[in-house]
Formats: sequence, structure tokens, C-alpha cells
Amino acid sequence: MDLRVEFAGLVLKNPIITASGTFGFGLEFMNFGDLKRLGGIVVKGLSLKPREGNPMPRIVETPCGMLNAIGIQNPGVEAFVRDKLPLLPWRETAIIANLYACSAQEFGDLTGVLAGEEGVAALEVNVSCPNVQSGGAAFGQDPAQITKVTEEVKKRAVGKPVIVKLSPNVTDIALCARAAEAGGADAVSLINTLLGMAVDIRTRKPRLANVVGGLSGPAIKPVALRCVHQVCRAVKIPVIGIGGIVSAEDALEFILVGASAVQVGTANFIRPDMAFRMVDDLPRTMLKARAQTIAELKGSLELP
Amino acid sequence: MDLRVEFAGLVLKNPIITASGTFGFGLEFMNFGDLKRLGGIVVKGLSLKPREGNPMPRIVETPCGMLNAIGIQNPGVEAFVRDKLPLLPWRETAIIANLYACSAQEFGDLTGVLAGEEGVAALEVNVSCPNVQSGGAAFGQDPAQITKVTEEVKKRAVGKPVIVKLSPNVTDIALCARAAEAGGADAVSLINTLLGMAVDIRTRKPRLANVVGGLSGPAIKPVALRCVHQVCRAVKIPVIGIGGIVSAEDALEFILVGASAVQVGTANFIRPDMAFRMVDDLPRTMLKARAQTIAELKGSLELP
Amino acid sequence: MVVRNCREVKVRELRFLGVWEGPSDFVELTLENPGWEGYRPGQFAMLRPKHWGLELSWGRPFSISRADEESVTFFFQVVGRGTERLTRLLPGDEVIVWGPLGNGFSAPEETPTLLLAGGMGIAPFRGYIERHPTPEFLRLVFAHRAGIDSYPYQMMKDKVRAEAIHEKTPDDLPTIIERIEAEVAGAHGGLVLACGPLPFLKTIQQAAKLHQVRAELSLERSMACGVGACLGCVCKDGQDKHVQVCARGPVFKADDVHL
Amino acid sequence: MVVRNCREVKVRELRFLGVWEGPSDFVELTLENPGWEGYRPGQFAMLRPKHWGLELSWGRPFSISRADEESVTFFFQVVGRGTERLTRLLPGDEVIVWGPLGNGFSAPEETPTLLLAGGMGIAPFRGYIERHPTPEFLRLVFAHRAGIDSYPYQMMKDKVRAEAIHEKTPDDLPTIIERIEAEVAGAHGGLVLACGPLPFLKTIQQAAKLHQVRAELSLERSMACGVGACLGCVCKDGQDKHVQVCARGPVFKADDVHL
Ligand SMILES: Cc1cc2nc3c(=O)[nH]c(=O)nc-3n(C[C@H](O)[C@H](O)[C@H](O)COP(=O)(O)OP(=O)(O)OC[C@H]3O[C@@H](n4cnc5c(N)ncnc54)[C@H](O)[C@@H]3O)c2cc1C
Ligand SMILES: Cc1cc2nc3c(=O)[nH]c(=O)nc-3n(C[C@H](O)[C@H](O)[C@H](O)COP(=O)(O)OP(=O)(O)OC[C@H]3O[C@@H](n4cnc5c(N)ncnc54)[C@H](O)[C@@H]3O)c2cc1C
Ligand SMILES: Cc1cc2nc3c(=O)[nH]c(=O)nc-3n(C[C@H](O)[C@H](O)[C@H](O)COP(=O)(O)O)c2cc1C
Ligand SMILES: Cc1cc2nc3c(=O)[nH]c(=O)nc-3n(C[C@H](O)[C@H](O)[C@H](O)COP(=O)(O)O)c2cc1C
Ligand code: FES
Ligand code: FES
Repeated sequence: MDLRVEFAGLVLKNPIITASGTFGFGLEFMNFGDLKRLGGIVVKGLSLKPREGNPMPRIVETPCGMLNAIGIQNPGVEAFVRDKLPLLPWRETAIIANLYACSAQEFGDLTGVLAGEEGVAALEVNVSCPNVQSGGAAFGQDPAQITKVTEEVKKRAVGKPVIVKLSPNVTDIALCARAAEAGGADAVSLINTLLGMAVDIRTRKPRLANVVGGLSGPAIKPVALRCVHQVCRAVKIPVIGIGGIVSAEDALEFILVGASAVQVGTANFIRPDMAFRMVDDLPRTMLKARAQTIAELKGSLELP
Repeated sequence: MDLRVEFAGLVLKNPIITASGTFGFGLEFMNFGDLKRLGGIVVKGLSLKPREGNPMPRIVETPCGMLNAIGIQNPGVEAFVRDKLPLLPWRETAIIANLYACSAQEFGDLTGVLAGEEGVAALEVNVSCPNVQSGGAAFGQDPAQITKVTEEVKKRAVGKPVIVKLSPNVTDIALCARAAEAGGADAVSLINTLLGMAVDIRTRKPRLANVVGGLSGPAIKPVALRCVHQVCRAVKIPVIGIGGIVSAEDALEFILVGASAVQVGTANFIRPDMAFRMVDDLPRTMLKARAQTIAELKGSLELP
Repeated sequence: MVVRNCREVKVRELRFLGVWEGPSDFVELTLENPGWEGYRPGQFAMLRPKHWGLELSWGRPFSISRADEESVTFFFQVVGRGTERLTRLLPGDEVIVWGPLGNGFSAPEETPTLLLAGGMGIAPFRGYIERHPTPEFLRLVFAHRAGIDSYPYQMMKDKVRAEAIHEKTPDDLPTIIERIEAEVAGAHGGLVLACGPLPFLKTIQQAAKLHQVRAELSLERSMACGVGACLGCVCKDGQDKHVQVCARGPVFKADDVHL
Repeated sequence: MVVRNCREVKVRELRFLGVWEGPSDFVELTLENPGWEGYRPGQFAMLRPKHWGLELSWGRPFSISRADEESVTFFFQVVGRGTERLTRLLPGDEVIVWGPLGNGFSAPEETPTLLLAGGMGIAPFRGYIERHPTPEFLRLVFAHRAGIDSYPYQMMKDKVRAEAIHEKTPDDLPTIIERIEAEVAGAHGGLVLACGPLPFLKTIQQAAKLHQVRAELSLERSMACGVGACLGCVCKDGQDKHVQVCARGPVFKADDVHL
């Protein structure tokens, strides 16, 4: 069986990529499997300067999901390049940097730091930062801003594939995908988390210090699948499916609706070897779909 | 303890209302509890003409939730008024009609049929139509359309409270709530279902004949709570909280963030006496929140 | 159509009395007496263990296999997450049960009645046979794939004339279909009651039409509410209208339903 | 800080050997041998029964109470959905376990060491006492609310000097706090190790600072990954930086952590 996938200039040995913020810098999972067996690893969101992130509490368990408001705590892009990247098996597995910034300028500067790094296979642009200049709505909720940020990153990416990660908290995610495509994105990945909230009636307080947070996990899989379905029909660039994937079967569902690859997030908390197990399970799960290659499965959903 | 709630000209003996489409016409649940004990009942979506709804399959179970694409199968508003309403305990429990139409005109006509009915306590306007395949955005995703439909219904409601039911499939639900308020709505209720999808890798087909459907249940509670929180801070009219409520504690969470009452949907499928049990559980759950009345709990969330 | 006795329909929390597990994944589940002595075989109930939590949003529908003053019994096969979890019940655990739901099979006295069961479709016929006023008029033909010991067949054969047809490989299927068609044809003037997988029911419906035999078919659908409220379980009736299988079925007259 | 032995850290599926349930909701859970003989008391593991399904998104962290060539034991109280479900394990069920995680308590030889345990905070000290090279230097002070038989206290008292303080009503609290403070003050020159609820740890941290006593505190946080990856479980360290309790703790030097 052929698990290989090729898209946006990337060649992955299989379509299983770990999602940003749920797999640390990969190194935390070295005891649980061979990182080289993964299709790719998207590292924790990186900013130009180190960030301490949000106050505690930052995570809450919800039915079949969780809320997080980590606030992109990270050691900064330079520490990543210096301390983490050299330890990762970047020749064998695509290491994808996840970029977090709050202005197009800053995104450009971040790109500048990473574009020359051989170990970085691609850049994933996280546009979920609230855009303070435009009244608090996130960049990712404004197609014009998405195009602008994409152009800025693309300009300085020196040929590295640029993946724009889309937010589901919008009226029309296909429009956002087209905006990324128009800005020159090589691919889009979706979905990021759904905006959610939890409260405690005993304390009468929000359960997250940040009040609101991002909902992820199996709970959101139906929403993610619908978004990927809509986006695959709206753009020509490749799509990476994300959201509630906890099994090889889930992964193939996203590929069936048209994704070129998938990212596994919250599932890494179900058990830390989950992504490795999904790679192992892919061949027998493909049999259920009567497929020998990922390529033949991709987008083969029969619509009525 | 005082469970009574008053808002939008309605006086309910408690804040537990059953949600449209999940409690039939109420009559289906008479064996499981005394309908008079409920704060209110929102009946299945009504259209001017009878509707056969969507083809099968129409429902899929998803992690901590479900997708539905019923397509507003209903016997039509006249059959409701003639055959169902007289059998309901409308003097004791608020019977709320849920209106479904595909143009402002049609909404107005529907309102015309119901406005004179003594047994109807209020009208809930469903502008979300997430199940109906339409080229572009639904009514509920366009604030201008929301205002227009609200005005039309309000004009013909002859003083009956008009509740506009909002869709979460938008970039800014607070904007939609303000649009309803601007149109003269007496209250808003939210959320309707999230647009979702499920596929079967064995058949390579969507699991719903309608391809996409509405996601409901505990899975979406964090999203619903966030939406209610945002809307309560954006409008002056009362807000009814809906989405994933399966316990009295869940109900109080929505009231804590500012809801005047709540609707219970998918939980009615966990067990058919669920809404009655929630009414029973309210007093002891209020103790956990150290509250003697619903009124004192309402909107008492402490923000950092 | 048989109208159910509404006064009996209630939600109850019934203690689990013990599981008998046959070979492989066929399970008989016995719960304490819900007071359903007056149920009609063919009716079903929705089951949901109290400790299930929230992952599964719906109860699960099962035919009432038999009920008496002591207990009620369901007979099911493990096919997915819900049935799998049901096998993890511990004695004393409570199960939320609502029923009896829907209508049941007709049970006319002194009428030659052919019971056609496919696989798990045998479940409702156990109680049917026990309660029938004139069981000597009944004959059971049972088509099955798993070994015969997986099913409560032998105890039924002790009570009525019965034959089992084993589908050992898919190659056996054409012969079995022929046999079923012949059985239906032979039931002319009497009544055919059928419960089993969809293709099985379709065969019977066609044969009944062709040979003008009175037949009743028990349908299955994914169900959320089980009480006619959600409109998730509909099929089309003879007038091409969507009707709820849970409330207007699960037993339909063969000429009043589209399969 | 004690650095964990990374080579041991693995995910395993361990068979459940049997539950001992004490009075009320205190449970000892014994799983087959994971090969953790080299663990450091104070380290923990993430547990998740294989059959849990998806409703609960995370495993649950528990201190390793003791481990030997036969088995590993956890000791926990039922406080919510996860711990409740753990009590429904059947013999032979498999539990996904990853560990040993984090660092453990220091165990210097021939050093007077005061173990302060509050409630379930007693769990890690069972293995600590068993493995300590010079247990005659240890003293355990155990503050508890539930009856003493709910905890594995007696077997620990058989091995080291130990005293239990029972908080029967909230009125007892001020006396208990005073007592704890006095104990910490009296430990000057030695080492204090503490595990228990947050207010308990705060009292000890303040007293340790005031009386300049070396102390180590074991913290609790909701945890998703348990391996330092999600950044959900952070606290602030002495430099006011967010550090992961799971990876940089759960045992911290009292002067290097903000509570
Ligand atoms: C009125 C009625 C009576 C029934 N009586 C019996 C009975 O006596 N014994 C018995 O073993 N089964 C019976 N069934 C079927 C039984 O309800 C399903 O096997 C059960 O709900 C599957 O639950 P699960 O969670 O294990 O499977 P799921 O995980 O929900 O699904 C597993 C597989 O079963 C299929 N499935 C799910 N629900 C149904 C359904 N309602 N009907 C058909 N296929 C389904 C799914 O499509 C999937 O392929 C009856 C169904 C109905 C509607
Ligand atoms: C490193 C570490 C070691 C631990 N060792 C033990 C032990 O040996 N024995 C033991 O009984 N408990 C121990 N705990 C606490 C244990 O993890 C929680 O009691 C358990 O996760 C609760 O799960 P639940 O699903 O039953 O509760 P939930 O339903 O998740 O929550 C129930 C209540 O417990 C609180 N809670 C949830 N998780 C935690 C947590 N991690 N810490 C504190 N409170 C929490 C919630 O806020 C809520 O009030 C330890 C925690 C950590 C972080
Ligand atoms: C704890 C946590 C931290 C996350 N951090 C980031 C991040 O830094 N950057 C980012 O783009 N997405 C981040 N995400 C979002 C995930 O990458 C993913 O898009 C989302 O969780 C949905 O996938 P899932 O349901 O598989 O988890 C984070 C998610 C979680 C749960
Ligand atoms: C089977 C089903 C049918 C529904 N039909 C309607 C409807 O006719 N009109 C409407 O406004 N909402 C309808 N809804 C949406 C619910 O009223 C509710 O807004 C939604 O399910 C979220 O609440 P919940 O999570 O408690 O179910 C339906 C939901 C379900 C599950
Ligand atoms: S299952 Fe709800 S109408 Fe039949
Ligand atoms: S639990 Fe994930 S970092 Fe500690």
C-alpha cells in the first residue's frame, strides 16, 4: 500500500501530521514512538519574541473535547531554531513551523527568521490573533486581512511552502480560503479551534482565566469535516484537514472529502502514542475503504 | 425557592423550555411527565404548507452530539392550530410556535395565521435554515435580512412576543442579535445547530442524504455558552440560551452568563423525561450556586 | 394497525439481573420487571444504561424478546459502540428503559401464520410464540448466518413447528431467497410476519405482493427519541408520506410501506 | 531538581489486577507490572482505561503509590467522572498508562525528613517510605478528613514514626494549621516533603520560608498531556516564568514556585 502524499511541494511518507500546540516541539513524544514515522510535525506556535502566554487556568475538559487558552506560550522563534530544530529528524519528517503574530509586518519578520532554515519544510500561518487595529476581530475573520498577511509571508518565504491555517469562526470559510489562495498560499489547513467558553456555577466564574478559549477534539469533527468539504470545492490549492481526528478512520474521512493530509491535535492527549498508532492503522483502514493508495481515496466522496 | 422567570412579556413557572424539533408537539411526551410542569414548549418548526422534509438518512450520532437534516417535516401551521394546539396545556405552560419560512413575505403570512391564537404564547422565528441546501448564505447569516424578517413578523404579531432564533454559523453573532433587536425583536434565542457533516469511508458517501446537517448536543455547549455570553453583552433584550444543555447545572450556567431562560433539545433523546427531571433538579442545583431565585443568578458571572 | 396501550408507556430505571452470553457476540439481557405483561410482541423499547455518560447521544432500540411478571428480556448482537457497552453492565446496574413502543404484530387466533426471521430478527418472535392464543397454527422459518446455538432457536422449536436455514457462505444466498419466496407463496390465505435485515424484508414484500399474501414487516432505523418526536427514523408509507418507524411502526403492513 | 530517567517512560497497556475498595470512595488500584522498579516516589503516571471512549478527552494523573516487580499501585479518591469510571474496571481490563512522569521527591540518606501529607497527598509517601535507604530518619504527619481507615496509613505507621491529625470539623482547621507550622519550624536543618491540597501546601511554603527550612512541595493541576507538550498545567516558578507542572514538577523546591 502506498501511504505517500505529495502536495504544495511537500512529499510526506504518510498523511498523518501532528497539530500545532498539541505535540510540543515533537521532542516531548520521542519516548512514545519514532518521530521519523510521522508524515510531519507542526510545532507549537512561534512568535518573534518569547511569550509567557495566558494566566491559569488554561484548559478545561468538555464533553468529547476541551477548551484551551494557552495564549501561544513559546520560547520565541530564535530559541526554536537554536535549541529545538537541530534535535528534530527534519531530513525524514516534514517539520512545519507555526507562525503567530499580530500584524502583517510581524508575520513578515517571523518568516524572515525561518525562511533560511533548511530544517523547516513549510510555514503554517496562524491568523487567529485578534487584530487590535480593527476592533478586536481576529485577522482570520477578515478575508482582506488574510490575503494581506499571506502576501507578506509569501514575499519573504523564499520558496518555502506557505500554509494558511483557517478559523471556523466565520460565516463563510470558503471565502477565507479563497482569500488565502488569492494571497498566494500554497495550501490551507483547517480548522483551528471553535471559540467556546465554560463557567463554574459554584464559583460563578469562567473556568478559563482568559474567559473564552478554543474548542477542539472529537466534538468538533463534524464541523471540521463540513468546513474541509466546503473549502475543497472552493479552492484549487491543497487542503489539510484538522479537527477531532482520533483514528485512522477519521483521517480517511477527511481525505475522502478532499484533504491532501490531516493534522492530529487533541487526540495526542488521549494517549501520547496516538499519532504513531494512526500511522500503523492506516493500511488496514484503507482496506475498509477498498483503497490501495491515499491518492485514489482523496476527494472520492460520492455526492447524491 | 423561586424558579419563576419573566421576560419579553412572558411569565414562566421555571426557565426550562423544550427546544423546537426535539420535543415534537409536546404530546409525544405526555406519558413521561406532566407538560404543565415545564416552563414552556417550543413546538416543531411550522411552515405555511405541510412539508415532507428531507430524504433519509436524516440523523447521525456523533461524539457527544448528533447531526440532523430533518428538513422541517411538519403538517403545516393550520394542522398545528387545528389538531395539536387544543390538546396542549397552553393556559399553564407557554406554548411557543417556531416559524420556518424562506422569505420575509412567507414569515409574515405564517405570523398572520398564528397571531390570533390565544394558545400561542410567543413566536420563535427560525432564520437559520442550516439544513436546507441553498446556494449562498441563509437568512440568519445576514444581519440585514434578520432585521427585515423580524420587522415583518413583528408587524403582524399583534403584540405577541417575537423571539428571533440565531444561528452560530456566523463571524459575529452579537451583530446578528443587534440586527434582531433593531428589527423590534422582544427576545433572541440561541444557538441553533452548527453546520456539520459526516461521511462513511466504507460506502464513500455522506451519512446524511442532505450531505450537511445541524450539529447539536453536549459537544456544542461550550460554543453555545460563548455565544450567549457575547450576545448578552451586546443587546438589551432578553436572551434564551440553547445548546447542549443536559442537566440543571448546564441550565444554570447559561443563566449565569445572562440568559433569561433556556431550551433543552438533544437531551430529550437521552431520556424522554429529561426536561421534567431538570425542573425537579433545579432547586438543589441552585443551592450549589448559593442562589434562592433564578433572578439573582441571572448574569451574575464574575469576570476577571 | 394495532394501536399501542399508551398508559403503559413510561420511563423506568430497571436493574440488570444478569447477562447470558452465548457464543461470540450474541447476548441476552434480562432486566427486572417493568410491568409490561400487556405488551404486544413486535413492540420495542429504548435502552440506555444510567452510567453511559454523554458520548452516545441516543438510547438504543431493541425488540422486546419476552416479558413476564418477573422480568423483561432483550436479545441482541454486539455490532457497535452501544451494544458493546451494554455487555459491560454489572449486576444491579440500572438501565433507563422507555417502552413498550410502537405497535406489534397481529396475532389472530386460528390463522395459519408463518414467522419469517432473519438473524436477530428472531428476537420478537420468542415472546410472540409464548403469547399466541393458538400456537399450533404457527410455523417459524429462521434464516441465520452465525451458528444456530447463538440464537434462542431451540427453545422456540420446542414450542412450534420450526425450521432453520443456515447461510454458511454468500453462495447459499440465492437458494435461501428462493426458499423464502416459496414459503411466502405457500402462506397464501394465512398471514406472514417478518423481521430481519432489509434485503430479507424486501424479498418477502415482493413475494407477498406477487402472491397476494397478507404480510407484516418489522423495520429497523437509527432512532433518537423512539417516540415519534424527532422525525429522524421515517420511512415512506403507501401514500409516499414520511412516517415515523418508531411510532407508526416498527411493524408495517407489507403493502403500506416503501422499503 | 531530580531528573527523571527518560528511558523508562513509555506508554503501556496494563491489565487491571483487582480493586480494593476501602470505606466510601477511597480506592486502591493495582495494575500489572509496568517495569518501573526504578521510579522515584513523587513521580506520577497518566491513566486511561482502554474502553473509555471519547467523552473524557484526557487521561488522569495519579501519583505512583508503590511499585515492585509484581505490580504498580495507585491510591485515589472518587471525585468526578474519571475517578468514578475507574472504579468500574473489571479484572483483566486494560489501562493505558504512561509514566513514570515528572520528577520525584529528594531522598537524601541519614537526613531527618518530615513527610507532611494532607488527605490523598499520602499516596506517594507509601512508596517513599518503602524505598528510603534510611527510613529511621523519616517522620510522617498526616492530616486527614475522612476516617483514618480510608487511607493506607496504618501500614505506613508500622514502618516509620507517624502521627495522624483528624480534621473532624472546619473548626479544627486553625489548630491543624498551627500544628503544621510548628512541625515545619521544628524541621529546621532537615528536609520537609509535602503533598496535599493547595491551602495545606501554602501554609507549609510560608512556614518553610519563615523558618528557613528546606522543603519540597508536590503540586496538582488539571493535565491534558502529562509530558510537557500542551502547556495547560503551568505554574509560575521562582523567576515568575510559566513552567509545566507535569514536566518540571510535580515536585518543586518550596522556594522555586509560586502557589
Ligand atoms: C425497532 C427496532 C428493534 C430492534 N431490535 C433489535 C433486537 O432485538 N436485537 C438486535 O440485536 N438489534 C435490534 N435492533 C437493532 C439495534 O437497535 C442496533 O443494532 C443497535 O442500535 C446498534 O447500536 P450500536 O451502538 O451497537 O451500533 P452503532 O455504533 O450505533 O452502529 C453500528 C452499526 O449498526 C448500524 N445500526 C445502528 N443503529 C441501527 C439500527 N437502529 N438499525 C439497524 N442498524 C443500525 C450502524 O449503521 C452501524 O453499521 C433493533 C432496531 C430497531 C429500530
Ligand atoms: C501529579 C498529580 C498526582 C495526583 N495524584 C493523585 C493521587 O495519588 N490520588 C488522588 O486521589 N488524586 C491524585 N491527583 C488528583 C487526580 O488527578 C484528580 O482527582 C483526578 O484527575 C480527578 O478526575 P475526575 O475525572 O474524577 O474529576 P473531574 O470530573 O475531572 O473533576 C472533579 C473535580 O476534581 C477537580 N480536579 C480535576 N482534576 C484535578 C487535578 N488534576 N487536580 C486537582 N483537582 C482536580 C475538578 O476541578 C473538579 O472539582 C493527582 C493530580 C496530579 C496532577
Ligand atoms: C492545547 C492546544 C494548543 C494549541 N495551540 C495552537 C497553536 O499554538 N497554534 C495553532 O495554530 N493551533 C493551535 N491549536 C489548535 C490545533 O492545532 C488544532 O487546530 C485544533 O486543536 C483542532 O484540532 P483537534 O480537534 O485535532 O485538536 C492548539 C490546540 C490545543 C488543544
Ligand atoms: C432533530 C432536531 C430537529 C430540530 N428541528 C428544529 C426546528 O424545526 N426548528 C428550529 O428552530 N430548531 C430545530 N432544531 C434545533 C434545536 O431546537 C436546538 O436549537 C439545537 O438542537 C441546539 O440545542 P441542543 O444542543 O440542546 O439540541 C432541531 C434540532 C434537532 C436535534
Ligand atoms: S426516533 Fe424520533 S421520530 Fe422515531
Ligand atoms: S499536562 Fe500538558 S504540559 Fe503539563
